[in-house]
Amino acid sequence: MLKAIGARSVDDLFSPIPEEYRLARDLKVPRQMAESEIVDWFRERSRENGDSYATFLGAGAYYHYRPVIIDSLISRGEFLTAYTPYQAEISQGTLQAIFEFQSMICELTGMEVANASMYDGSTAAAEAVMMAVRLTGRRSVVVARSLHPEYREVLATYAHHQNLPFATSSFGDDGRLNLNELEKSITSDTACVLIQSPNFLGTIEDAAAIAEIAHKKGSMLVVSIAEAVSLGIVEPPRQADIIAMEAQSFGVPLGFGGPYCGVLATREQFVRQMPGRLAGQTTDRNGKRGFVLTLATREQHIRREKATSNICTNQALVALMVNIFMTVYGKVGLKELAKQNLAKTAYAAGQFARHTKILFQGSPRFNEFVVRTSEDPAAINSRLLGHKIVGGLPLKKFYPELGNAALWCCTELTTRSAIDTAVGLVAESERSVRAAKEEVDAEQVTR
Amino acid sequence: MLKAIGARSVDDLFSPIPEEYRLARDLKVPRQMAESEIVDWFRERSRENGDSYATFLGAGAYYHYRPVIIDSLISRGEFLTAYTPYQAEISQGTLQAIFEFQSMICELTGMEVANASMYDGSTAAAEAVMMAVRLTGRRSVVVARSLHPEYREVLATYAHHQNLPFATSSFGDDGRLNLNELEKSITSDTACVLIQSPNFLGTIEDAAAIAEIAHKKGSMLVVSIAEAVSLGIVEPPRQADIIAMEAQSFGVPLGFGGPYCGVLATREQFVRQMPGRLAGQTTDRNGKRGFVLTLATREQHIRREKATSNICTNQALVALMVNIFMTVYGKVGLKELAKQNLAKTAYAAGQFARHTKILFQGSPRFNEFVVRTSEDPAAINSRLLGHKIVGGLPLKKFYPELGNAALWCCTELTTRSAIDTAVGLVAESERSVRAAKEEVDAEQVTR
Amino acid sequence: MTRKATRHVSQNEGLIFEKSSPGKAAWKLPPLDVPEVDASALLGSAERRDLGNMPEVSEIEIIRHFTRLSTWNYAIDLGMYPLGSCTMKYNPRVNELVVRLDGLANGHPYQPEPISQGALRIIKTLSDCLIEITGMDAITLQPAAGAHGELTGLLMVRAYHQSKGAPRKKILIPDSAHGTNPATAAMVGYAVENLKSNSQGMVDVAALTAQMNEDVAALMLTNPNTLGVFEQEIHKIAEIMHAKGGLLYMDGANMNALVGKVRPGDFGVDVMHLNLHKTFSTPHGGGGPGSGPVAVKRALEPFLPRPVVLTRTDGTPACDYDRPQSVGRVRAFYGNFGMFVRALAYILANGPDGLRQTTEDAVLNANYIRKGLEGAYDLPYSTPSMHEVVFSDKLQAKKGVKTMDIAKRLIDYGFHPYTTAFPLIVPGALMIEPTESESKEEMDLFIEAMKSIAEEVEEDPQTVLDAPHSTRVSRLDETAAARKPVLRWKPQN
Amino acid sequence: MTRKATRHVSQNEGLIFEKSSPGKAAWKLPPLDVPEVDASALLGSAERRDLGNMPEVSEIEIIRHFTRLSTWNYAIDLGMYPLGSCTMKYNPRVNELVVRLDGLANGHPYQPEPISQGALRIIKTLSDCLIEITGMDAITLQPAAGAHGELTGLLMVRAYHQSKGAPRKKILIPDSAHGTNPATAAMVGYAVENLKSNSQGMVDVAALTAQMNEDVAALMLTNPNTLGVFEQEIHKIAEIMHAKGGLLYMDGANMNALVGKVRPGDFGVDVMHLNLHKTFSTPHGGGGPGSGPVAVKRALEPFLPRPVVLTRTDGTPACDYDRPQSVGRVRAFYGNFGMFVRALAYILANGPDGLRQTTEDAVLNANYIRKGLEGAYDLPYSTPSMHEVVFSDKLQAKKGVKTMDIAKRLIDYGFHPYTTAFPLIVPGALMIEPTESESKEEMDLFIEAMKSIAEEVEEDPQTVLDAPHSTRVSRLDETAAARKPVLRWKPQN
Ligand SMILES: Cc1ncc(COP(=O)(O)O)c(C=O)c1O
Ligand SMILES: Cc1ncc(COP(=O)(O)O)c(C=O)c1O
Repeated sequence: MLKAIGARSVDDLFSPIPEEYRLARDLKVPRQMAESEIVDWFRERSRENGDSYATFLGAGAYYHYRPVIIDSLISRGEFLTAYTPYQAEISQGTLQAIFEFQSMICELTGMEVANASMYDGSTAAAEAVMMAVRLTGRRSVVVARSLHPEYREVLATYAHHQNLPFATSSFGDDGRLNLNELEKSITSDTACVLIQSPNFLGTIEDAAAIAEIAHKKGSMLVVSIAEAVSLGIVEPPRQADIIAMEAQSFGVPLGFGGPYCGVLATREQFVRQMPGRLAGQTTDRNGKRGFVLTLATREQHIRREKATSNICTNQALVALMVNIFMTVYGKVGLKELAKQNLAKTAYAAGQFARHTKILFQGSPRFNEFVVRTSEDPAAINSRLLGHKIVGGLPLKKFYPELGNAALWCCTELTTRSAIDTAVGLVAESERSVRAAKEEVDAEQVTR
Repeated sequence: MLKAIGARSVDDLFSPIPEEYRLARDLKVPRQMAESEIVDWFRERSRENGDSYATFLGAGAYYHYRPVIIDSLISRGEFLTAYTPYQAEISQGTLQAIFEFQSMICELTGMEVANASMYDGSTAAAEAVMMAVRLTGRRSVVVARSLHPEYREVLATYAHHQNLPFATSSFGDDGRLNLNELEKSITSDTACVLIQSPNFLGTIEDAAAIAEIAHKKGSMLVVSIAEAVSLGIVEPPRQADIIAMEAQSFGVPLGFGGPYCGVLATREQFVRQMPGRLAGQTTDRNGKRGFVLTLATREQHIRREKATSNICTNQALVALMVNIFMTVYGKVGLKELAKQNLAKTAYAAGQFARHTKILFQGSPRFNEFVVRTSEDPAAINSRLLGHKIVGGLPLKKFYPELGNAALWCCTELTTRSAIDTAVGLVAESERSVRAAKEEVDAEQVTR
Repeated sequence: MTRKATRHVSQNEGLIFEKSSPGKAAWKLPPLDVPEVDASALLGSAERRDLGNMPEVSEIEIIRHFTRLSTWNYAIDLGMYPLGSCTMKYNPRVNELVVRLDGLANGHPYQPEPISQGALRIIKTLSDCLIEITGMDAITLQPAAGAHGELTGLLMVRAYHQSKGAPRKKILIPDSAHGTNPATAAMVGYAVENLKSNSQGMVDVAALTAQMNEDVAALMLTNPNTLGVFEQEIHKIAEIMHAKGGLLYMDGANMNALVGKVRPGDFGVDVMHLNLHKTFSTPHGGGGPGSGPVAVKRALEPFLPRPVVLTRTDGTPACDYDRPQSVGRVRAFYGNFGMFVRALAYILANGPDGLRQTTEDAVLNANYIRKGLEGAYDLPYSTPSMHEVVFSDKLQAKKGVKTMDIAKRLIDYGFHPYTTAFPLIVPGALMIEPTESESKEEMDLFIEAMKSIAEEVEEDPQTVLDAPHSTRVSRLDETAAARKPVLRWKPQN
Repeated sequence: MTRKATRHVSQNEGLIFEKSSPGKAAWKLPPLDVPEVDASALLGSAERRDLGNMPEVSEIEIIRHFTRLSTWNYAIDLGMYPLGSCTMKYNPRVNELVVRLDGLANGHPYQPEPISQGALRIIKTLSDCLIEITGMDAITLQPAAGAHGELTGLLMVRAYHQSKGAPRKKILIPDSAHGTNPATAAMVGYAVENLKSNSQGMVDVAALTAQMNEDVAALMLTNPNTLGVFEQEIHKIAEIMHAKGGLLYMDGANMNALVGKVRPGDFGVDVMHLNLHKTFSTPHGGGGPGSGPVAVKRALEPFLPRPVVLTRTDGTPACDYDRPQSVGRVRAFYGNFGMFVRALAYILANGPDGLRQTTEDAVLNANYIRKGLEGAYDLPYSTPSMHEVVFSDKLQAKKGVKTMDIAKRLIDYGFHPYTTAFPLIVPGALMIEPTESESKEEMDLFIEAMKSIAEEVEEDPQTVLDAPHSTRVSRLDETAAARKPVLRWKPQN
């Protein structure tokens, strides 16, 4: 081949690079490994990574069962190793799948249009806010404090550099957004109110009431949904203007936090301000139905600095996982699945309540709840770890005002025996704190 | 659908079955399980099954590295869920793959034709003997005692009911077939001599010499090859008339003994007596190259009781694994792979030899060798098990005359540290036996 | 032409040897952790120096090679695969997952029993399930496929008779039987005697009575038979056999019509095989592997191949080698264990209700197709169908169109053809088995296609005779292939 | 017509909604081990009662649905995919295996650090490798794709300038840049100023000198640029930027031309992103997911997104959240971790020698194609090519044939087209990147196809204008799709 090109050596081909920058040594990366060594190396890492623990963690990343056919299907090279379907005639598989994905997301969220995916739930929420800013021409945001704290951080990053002021709206004793406070914080420059439901504390918000308040003030309502399985049994926020979802719960592995699948859904009238790819139906020259990427004038490759977003590569293959998951469970299965989550959670919350305090009892919840213990939950968790159980997420870091609180999550995969073990250890913790306290009290009495 | 058929109920459709036989109860099988439960159930079984032990077992089932792409490719539904390629126009994928498989087996064995697969090495050997019987018109067999004992059992089963007498030919101190004895045992009614090389004890036979003896007496030579990887560095028995292989070593999981991949290879002149499917090259109506199953007049679906065998379903998908493995390693890789096996085995045998006796030292071997210890190897093995190591196969059951012997196998996956641990334990065993003996001796002296 | 299929661009691909060139490689070995060795010194004249024309290609070339090849195949995953007698049902993907779990995939057949409990329990559980499903008393899972099961079964028949004095001489086999039945009988040293079917396509009981005598070791019966017809006089048949000391062997290829509804053990069968790759959903894989367990009544139990897996008094499973009357081994190790895992996963996924439902759906589907095609194609036997239906090409043959032509045309309509090769009692057979896996939608498309072809035969038979038209190769010359066999690639020079 | 492809039968398939009917199901849940609950009682008005038109289908229908759909796609696994700027290289299958290992696939991002050591070590090892490969000082793996990396990088640029007093106002971007560059600048609140290329397709250094001033925060440069040309005056460019306190941002989309041969950190780059889904072999998956790590020089390190993974004194990896100058988070959790695993597996499979070889092969292949097509297609810039080559349709446009027409015709020849959408400085661009994965054989077929099309344009342009001819759908009407968007299925009634 060198001869065909007319080069003497491969180094000739690199002559455009100024000599002084060319690397004259080997890169200092690990030596070349055989496939068997690579597998062994990662097996070792896998073992170091809490293989085979039962988990009560949720908080934006949910452990649900993943039907086997998801990986069987997405592993087909025709899906796995294809690029973005710009050449429609040899990409109809991907395109029809996206179209179905968009359609199902619409069915589930009650929205009219949905895009092909965003990076994740956090960036989807931030992009939704930017979209509301463009749609309303207003330049500030009210954000629920019960929105996932990391989503809030991401929004802050995006907003800060765009000089987008944002106010935080707090939650009440029932875990729901404080509506009075909310109403007051919305100004004539508020582009949108951004809430999460079920929110980070597991509570289902009254989206209708919030929408009414927001709309009354000419502001939009953006709802973030981080636990997609809730849509099987929880009424979607149909009154929202934009829904920013994290669809990880639908068949996407926890995978230490990614890749996940963000999605935006909205009303038809807002579609031209929605970022992200869209598949649309059309016909070929013989009138046969087919699908193409469409409304590209929203996108960076056409509009450059005037695009709705800079997003290009999205989460296509993960969206395909989500798609297959939704197809597997479908109309009936999703409801039954959600119901099992509800039942497990109700049982767990009930058991915990016998020994300690469950916060935000007043409102409906889906599969997460906050337990307040006398002892630091981190300490309880490290004892649970010995039982190969990962306890609920300590909230001190995010909500110091809640004290010794932790966010527990149950899904259809949580076994009763894991719940009972966890409850047992929490109960023990409570007993020993109480005993210690009584001892102190007793001492004080004797003194 | 019932209405379309004109039946009132599904039970109507079962009315041809006499009422008294119809089952009026549920089958007593476990209740229907969800997919997640099935996975859990088998995970449990997997854990009970020696997950993550290092192994020194070979003896007809070898632990080699399986390149990842094997499973990626055979998992494609187009291969996995296709039937036998009788409809050639929509089965060219399977057919071309078989044709390539046959071709590569010929390259490796030095034979002229190979079939699409047999059940396994043991049945392939038995079928090869039947084939020799048909080809020679003779009706007895001489079988090497160093043929895999279970292969011998299978042959005995097949032969017994066909009244096919069979003599066993023993091995000498060098582990090779005793040629004098062999020569004497071949009669004018001997259809074939059946040997294995490398044989069950790990020794490579002198196939050329054996072929000469057999051919001189008008008998055929059938060679069983159970360790396919040996073909990378060990000269194939080109003088054989039929080679009956077990190709498991080529990318097929150990899988507790199956499914594996038998293959028959022979000379062109014998092909019409060879059982099993064959893919052949042909052309379509436009002269385009294509492949079809051919020479079907050998087979049961055409010839019925006059067929060469009753085989129908074979091991196609496993043959595809073997095919991919051969393609991955190819001309250079197979040799290098075999060399690593050789090196590991030489090292291990050398280490063992420092502490105990290696039998059959005189002859070349590939990746197995027999270690004789003072203590019962089963006892040593149970100590090894505590180190998560499975020791060599105790041979007492198959070759009681060898005493405390065990068959050890090393492949490219055997680590030096596993070898050193095993050698260490064997050395310890030898020492303690010696010490005990010395104690006894000493006691006897003192008395 | 059809709503089912169209044409699309398809990659060509040469033989792997044609893609090979020196220096390309798809393998890499870890560094050796022991000293290198000199192969010549170790092996002497046994050293191999050359690997002939083995290919040298890169990993992406291998991926593309086999991916491209795969796209030339039809498969269950692509559509209905109505091969009669083959039971091309859905192959659940969870089965492929569980069989690859480390402890099962890497289990060595000779590893010590204490660390083989998982595998043995799978074998035992599956055995128990299959015994319950068949209504038999004992079972071996050793045989590698249906035909191998037949061999095993007849070996046991032979051993049984031998134990009573003599092995007897003949096996009776209906003329509708699959080719493996007579081929097996011959392998076991029995003469085959044909048994005529009656006008309903069933065993002619009178003929059986006449042919049955003390020379007959067994009758090999497929039930439902290969016409998809249940042998209604099965009990009489069993009685006739037993009265003369003969045994009733059932070819269980068609168990998909019976599971959960009726048990062969209850209607007089003495020995039978199952095809896990048919009834129990293990994938056909382009021709195999399969698994052919053989279930027997108590009288035949002593003759089961060695070893038999049984439960110890402490509840753990173990292998019993001490079987003095055993016919011996029919295969090394335990059989096609990977298929056991899949079959058991299938049984667990179904449970008692699912298994029954499956059978009902399979029979319902066959009857739906029968109804849909009646009139368009000749139905040689009007006896009720179970899980499959057999038509003939009688109507089309008048135009010179044979079952194979119709089959080839069906390819253009996006379907895999039905079985054409047998049963021999139906000249020009179209043997159609939809299985329970097919939806009404897919079957309606099939019926539509078959009817459309019947019309084409009337209006334009040549189109059918020249089919397929939509495939990457047109009809291939099988005669030339057999006349001058080219069975391997060789370098051109 | 071509040796590369032909046509073959292809299954049709409706929308999943069109296959749905009540009662079909592909799911099964285990029995509940806790008491059932009354959803209405628990949820009240928040209870959802109806899931609309969500489909109901069986498992085999789902397998067939997506299998059929998949067969309508082109993919790297099927053949050369020469999309310029996209680096469609082979996606190793071992990467797909290791990412699915239980401990990695099921690791929760919030699980306690002691049981997260495996994942953190992967992050740390990959970070170290990428720092070494780029020659930079620090890195974040949080961004989810290239564009997200650009955003992160420019946020850091902004924070850097802010820390010096003011964020500045503008970003300079060459006219050859990818659309994400200006779009990103806008998102971060910067004005975009276009930078003209010179006649060689490189940055016009004189123009840069003229345009550079204290209002410019950074220059966003792709190197090699989107013509596949290495910016030979890169050092001068960096100096000009630095002299005025500006930063040099490098879009690392084309790192496949540089890895192991030259390091951006060595030639003056201050901040850059990588695309793991290009250079480091993670699969494109039909459009994503990707991963866009951002590497920076020491001066920018304080501004890295939170958290940063570092090594504790005891050698264990840990997360550092205490980053007061951080731009904040750009994504929840750690980023697209699954892509990290794959990218690291790729690096381990290559090692230092493999990485260098890969780059050399990529550049060699691009030059081979360039040589092969020179003459047949117009080469607007004759500057030496690195990993890709950009032709124009100038010669063909005379016959009314545009780059997109040639692209569509290439489909009939069995190839995926090259990139047509940019660079904007080449009207009618044909941007071709073969990557190192392609064999000479495949490239020869590509060259043959492209030359054959060039001939067709001369002799029969209509054939090219009407292409593709071999696909299951002909050219689709994108204008109609955008005019009256149908973006979801709705029930007909
Ligand atoms: C009726 C019948 N019997 C026996 C067999 C042989 O079974 P196997 O192919 O598993 O050996 C078949 C297979 O097609 C069959 O249909
Ligand atoms: C030069 C260049 N820059 C940036 C991008 C955007 O990267 P991503 O798609 O990963 O967001 C691309 C992607 O095609 C590109 O080619």
